[in-house]
Amino acid sequence: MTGPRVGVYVCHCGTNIAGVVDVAAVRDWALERLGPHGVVVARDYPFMCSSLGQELIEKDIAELGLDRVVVAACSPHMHERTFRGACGRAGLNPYLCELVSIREQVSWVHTDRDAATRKAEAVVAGGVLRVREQVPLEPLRVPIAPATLVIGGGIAGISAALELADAGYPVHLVERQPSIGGHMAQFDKTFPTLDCAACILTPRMVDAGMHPNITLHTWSEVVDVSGHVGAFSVRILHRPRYVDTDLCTGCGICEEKCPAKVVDPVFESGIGYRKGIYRPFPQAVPKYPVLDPEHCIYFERGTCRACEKLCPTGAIDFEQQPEEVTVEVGNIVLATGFEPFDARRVEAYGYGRYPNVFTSLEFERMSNAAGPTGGRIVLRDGQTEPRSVAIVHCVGSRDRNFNPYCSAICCMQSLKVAHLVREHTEATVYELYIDMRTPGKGFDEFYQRVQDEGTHLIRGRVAEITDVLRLPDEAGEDGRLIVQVEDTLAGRQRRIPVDMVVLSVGLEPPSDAREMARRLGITCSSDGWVIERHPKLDPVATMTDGVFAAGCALGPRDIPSSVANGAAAAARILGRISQGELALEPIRASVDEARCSGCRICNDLCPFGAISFERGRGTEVDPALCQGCGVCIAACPAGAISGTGFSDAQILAQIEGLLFPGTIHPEAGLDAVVAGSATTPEPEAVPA
Amino acid sequence: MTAPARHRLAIYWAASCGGCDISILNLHEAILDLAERFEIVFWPAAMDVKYADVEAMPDGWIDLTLFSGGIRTDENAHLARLLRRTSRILVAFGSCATEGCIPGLANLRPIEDVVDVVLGQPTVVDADGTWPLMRLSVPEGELRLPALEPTLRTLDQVVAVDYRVPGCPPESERIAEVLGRLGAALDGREALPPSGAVLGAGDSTVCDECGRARSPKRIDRFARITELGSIDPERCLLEQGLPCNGPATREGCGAKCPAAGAPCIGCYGPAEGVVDFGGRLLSAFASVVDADDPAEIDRILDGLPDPVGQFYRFSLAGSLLRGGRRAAGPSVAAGEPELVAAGASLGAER
Amino acid sequence: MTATLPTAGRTSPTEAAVPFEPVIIGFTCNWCSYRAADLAGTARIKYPPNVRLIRLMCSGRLDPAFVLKAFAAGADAVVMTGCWPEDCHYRVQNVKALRRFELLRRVLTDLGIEPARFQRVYASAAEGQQLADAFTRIVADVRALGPLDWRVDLADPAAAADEPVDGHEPAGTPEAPAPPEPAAVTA
Amino acid sequence: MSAYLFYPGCSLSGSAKAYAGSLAAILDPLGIELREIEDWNCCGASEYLTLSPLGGHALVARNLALAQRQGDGTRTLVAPCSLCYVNLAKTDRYARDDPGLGARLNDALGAGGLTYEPGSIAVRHLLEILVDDVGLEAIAAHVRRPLRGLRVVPYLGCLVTRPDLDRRWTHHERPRVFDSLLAALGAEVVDFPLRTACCGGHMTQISPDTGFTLIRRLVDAASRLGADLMATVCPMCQMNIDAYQAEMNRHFGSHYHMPILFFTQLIGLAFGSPPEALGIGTEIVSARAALGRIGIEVPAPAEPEAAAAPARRAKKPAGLPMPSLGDEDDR
Repeated sequence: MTGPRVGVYVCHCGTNIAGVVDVAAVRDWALERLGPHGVVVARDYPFMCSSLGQELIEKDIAELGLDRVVVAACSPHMHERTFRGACGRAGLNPYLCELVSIREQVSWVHTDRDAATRKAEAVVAGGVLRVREQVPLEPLRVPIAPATLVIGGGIAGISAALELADAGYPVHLVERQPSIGGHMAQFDKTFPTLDCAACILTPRMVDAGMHPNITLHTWSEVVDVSGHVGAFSVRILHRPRYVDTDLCTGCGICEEKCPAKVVDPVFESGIGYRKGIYRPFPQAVPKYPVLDPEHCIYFERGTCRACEKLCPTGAIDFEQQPEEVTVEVGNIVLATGFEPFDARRVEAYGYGRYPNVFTSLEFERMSNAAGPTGGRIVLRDGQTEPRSVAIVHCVGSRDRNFNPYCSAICCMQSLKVAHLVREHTEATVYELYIDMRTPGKGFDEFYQRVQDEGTHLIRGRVAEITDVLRLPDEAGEDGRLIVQVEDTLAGRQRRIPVDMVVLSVGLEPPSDAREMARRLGITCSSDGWVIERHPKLDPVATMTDGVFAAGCALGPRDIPSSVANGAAAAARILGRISQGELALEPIRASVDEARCSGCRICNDLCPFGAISFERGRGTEVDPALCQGCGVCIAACPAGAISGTGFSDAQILAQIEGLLFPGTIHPEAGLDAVVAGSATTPEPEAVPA
Repeated sequence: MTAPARHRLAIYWAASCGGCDISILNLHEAILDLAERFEIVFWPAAMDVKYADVEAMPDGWIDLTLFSGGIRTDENAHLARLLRRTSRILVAFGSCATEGCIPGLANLRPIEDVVDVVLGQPTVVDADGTWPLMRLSVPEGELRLPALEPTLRTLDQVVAVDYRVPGCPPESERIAEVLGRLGAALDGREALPPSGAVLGAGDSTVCDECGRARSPKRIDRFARITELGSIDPERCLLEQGLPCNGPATREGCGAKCPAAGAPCIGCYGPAEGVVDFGGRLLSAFASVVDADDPAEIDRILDGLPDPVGQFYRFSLAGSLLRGGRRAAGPSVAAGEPELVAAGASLGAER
Repeated sequence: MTATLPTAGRTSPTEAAVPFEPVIIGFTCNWCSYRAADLAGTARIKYPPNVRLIRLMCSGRLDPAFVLKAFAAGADAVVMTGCWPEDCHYRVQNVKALRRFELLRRVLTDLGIEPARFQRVYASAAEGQQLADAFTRIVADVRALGPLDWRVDLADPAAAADEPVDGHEPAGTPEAPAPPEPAAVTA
Repeated sequence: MSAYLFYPGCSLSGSAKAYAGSLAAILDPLGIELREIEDWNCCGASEYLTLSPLGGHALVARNLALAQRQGDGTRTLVAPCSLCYVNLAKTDRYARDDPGLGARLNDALGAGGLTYEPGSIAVRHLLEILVDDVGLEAIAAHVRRPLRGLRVVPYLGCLVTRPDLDRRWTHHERPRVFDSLLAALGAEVVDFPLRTACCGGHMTQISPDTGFTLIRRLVDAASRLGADLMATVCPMCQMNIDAYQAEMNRHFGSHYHMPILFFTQLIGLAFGSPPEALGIGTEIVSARAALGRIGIEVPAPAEPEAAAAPARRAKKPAGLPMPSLGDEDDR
């Protein structure tokens, strides 16, 4: 009679594991105590993931006839593939290899050497007992649809879409605003080169708009995503534009003649106006305007229809209804970007109360030649040029009251603001910063340049912006904004009277980011940014296969990074589409027909619709739809549903292993009680 | 070799109500076939054979033993070991022997509490506080009452068991089927069933035999049968709010209870391969509770006032935990040294 | 004879001077809490070594039998961890886990297992610190409760039997499941 | 009638007698019953906790323990003084967060036969009771003599919204709810940027120049905004601005005259109580002229009138659109 032959390999990971866990002890323990459970060889090695480490396993499989392998090293999310690959090369079914974590879950989180070693032994025992119950598996192969969905038409989304489309594959680009372009379209200059944002962005927008492989869905929302990698089905809602795009030529007469003028909180950041029917900006792609029914005189009062009367092609259609389309795609790129931090939340800075406190986005529009002031830097009165300007960094960022993270782009943006103020006005400029973060190509040189231009750099977190005088006779304060700050380099409090304050607001995830993440089955950090599959090695993939992310959806980043992300996501997808099919982890549920009684407990439990029931035929799980969560397995009262990769037998065995005699406390006690027990109590190192 | 005309059969009852024996008698005329095919060498419920006679039997002398009842006393344990030694095939027969059944519910409490309820608080007038006399010397020698063990164990927790026949009691027609099959195997006409097999029942659950119509499950309340105005004769009882254990209970009884409008109480034990009947059933029930927020879930679960009774009525002693915590610790009986046998409880005997 | 009841006079002879270190089995979700545990490691956040983790694909995979098994095999407590409600990788499956948790907890309570021995913790993939904090708290809770002492050798009923079974030839066909004695030691 | 445990604190029988008197006058109409903790002691003011944390917390914990023992069917303890409120809340919170501290405090309390279970008493400021439990609508319903035309500065001081140990406030720098309360009385509420700014605390004793500078900042800002008087919820703030205003004027050679009243006094006035029953007239910087302007006669010795308030601010000129502030009622 032969049982499984298991090899155990304990990795030192340099000192990462061996510094805390006594790896030799774990090795010896495994051979001695787990020998009766099939362990025929146990080794330790400095770096199991090295080619030499892998060869060790391959050699043992060949020479010792191993048919199960347990590697005790790092997290399976790190190297499971590596070791499965090694087993595969040696002719062992890769799924008969179990990687158990004694690094992330033992050596890196514990300090007591004895206790950590004991736990590592238990973890190894869990792996050995579990892998004994594992059966050979084959990856599932599914076809992959060639089209890709890109959500978000900012620079990251546009970049991803163009890369995919240029390679010859169809793309659906969804944007909720009337035009693609995103925040970049609002900017005047880009740091540190001071290129004109529009000059570099609009050609890409036009390319995307004209590309035969790109279908634009602007003024639209993704309302539902179902299916799985290779075969997602996506419902997109087209909100009514009230403009027939087949007829509209984009001439702009409607916008010109529309009598309704409203503050534009989106594109103009609330500092300028738009019409009731409008294109957010002249270079908008697509060129068609949208009619905003909330600010349309006809929709409000029932009369007007000026646009309709004056449209030369009769393109205005007040009867237009929302429309839903469904597209089938193989992969998804999430590029939903950011929203600026709401500066009103920092009450001490008085945004919303003091007219001459602006946000950096307001400033972007103000300095933009196409913006509401035609590029003039003026106070809220629309006339007066400021004689002094304070730029406050880290508004809403690096602040435990708001967002703990650094918004990454604001230091450079603030320096750009300082430069633009100096360029356009005679004003004295103060930069009030905590730390100056300029770690990009040409960034620090730009910082130097702004210093040389005479900007006053004051290191200190601004406490307050006020118009209240501390002393009535204090010079120069009356009628101005006073910036109260501790100048940490000079070591004193300062009150700096200025005419204008620009708040460098941080970046936040869009308010509906979590909802979108849920729709896609991906996870966000507590801050709301999408979590990468691996922050360093897989920075544009998400936890859900087939869903990628790019740009600020992943966290604050600048334009070059967003463009690179978009291209990287596209490259990942192109690699898969070109294969034609995908190999998926074979973690699936299946029903044993003989044991299913048709009780129908499971029928409503699958959110992916993988479970079907037909009288006479019984219950079935569709492996193409099954995502492997295992809810139905645990729910089946007859035990008729089983799951590959995470079977009851495997998990029960692992529990037993994790509580292996000798690794838990009551062992000594219980053995003492049971007279004549065959087991000799292990001399136990009790964790401190 | 020639097959003996009649195989030797023993039928024993340990901690059992005798219902299993009655179910055998309920074979009616078929009992004559039994008598024809088997020579009954030991059946305390029906005939007089002394333990000494059994003790004198050679190893494996009995061809087949049907052992009903759980192991409650040292006498039960002794007979279990004795019959294991003397039997070729030992069958755990009925719910008590396979999973503890109703007597197993005593494992919720320490045995001292059980003794106190039975003897300390008698339901008859007992002014003197009568207590069993554990030993009595008579001219023929010393008489001794069996001592209680700290917990009730199933047969396979004490000795190795070849086959299990579930049911409280096993249905007579299924008994006939089991005896027929094992008889044929003993004759050499058929192969023995695989070791450890469950006989006299199917692999699926009661729902397979139940004629009621079923829909996808969503439970918004659990009710007692008395709380329902009327019961739809066609529709699944669980869907009507009755906590019916049928979905998790092994098929074999013919779904008699649900057919009569009473929810299945689970006497046939878990389906094939299920590790813990109660855990599995509670998982199934909870999975289809139609609520997402904890307060509402709580409200619905309040409809199951005695979850342990619901899920472990028959299977507690045979479950993963084998009983409640107060009965679980290592026990050294105090007070009456002989009434309760010293020794560990639950799984301590390793 | 007086009716002195055989009262429970149980004392554990194990009440030795060894400080009690609970062992806790934690079930994790592959997408959130397992990654949170990885993150705790990567960030070198410390928590007591008493918690041993099992990875499931979803907390909805958690079969109550796993919890019962853990207690029976010697765990002092069990922690079910998973995605925050609304944040389930499988959309809504953690809710099924929640329903089972609530019912299983009632059963365990009736079996005499304190609620603190079966807890649930939410942790997103980013919440390594929160997960470590929760483990630290739970270890302290359980340490205060003391050992559960519920080791039952269930995997192997034959091994629990008090009669050596090796001598007994099992009835039945040879291809039948072998008696669950530890597999033969090879080479 | 809602009953609360009540910790008056020392000021209410000293410098803030007017607070105590006016509070007593409005309890009935508001449907509030305050049950004073028997044998309460000093809260330690601002010094003791800094000098001796354990001693300071023990001193406060005795009051919490007394409140817990007294019970009276409620677990809410109301403090009218902002400093008392923060000290009581702080000890409870710290003892909750640090069981070690809780145990040490109970050791100390044990000596006096007392015990306190952290978290068993909810400490709240009087203002919170009025706006949360009584509610602005109920207060407005009792107004008989609206304070129409009276320009009032809502001055909360630093401690009511900070550190906000139990996270009951959403806006800590610029809360609006005190404005809403004064508006419910009919007063014209000045948008006061310094509503949670420092009154100087004990600085007048330690560093008079600093203390007077802080007092002057408040009084000057209130005067510039054309306020008739300031309203406060804190005895310390009231004392600094009222009792030290003259000294501050001497220090700077200035001539401010900015009366400050407790909010309970203004509520009482609006409810129609006679000014003298509310302790009005006992303030040092007289509110007589200010109240006289809206027709409330305060029978008290006349005081030389201060210069008229400066002209009100001019309207903002039109220009670029302003962001809206939103949620004005949100606290």
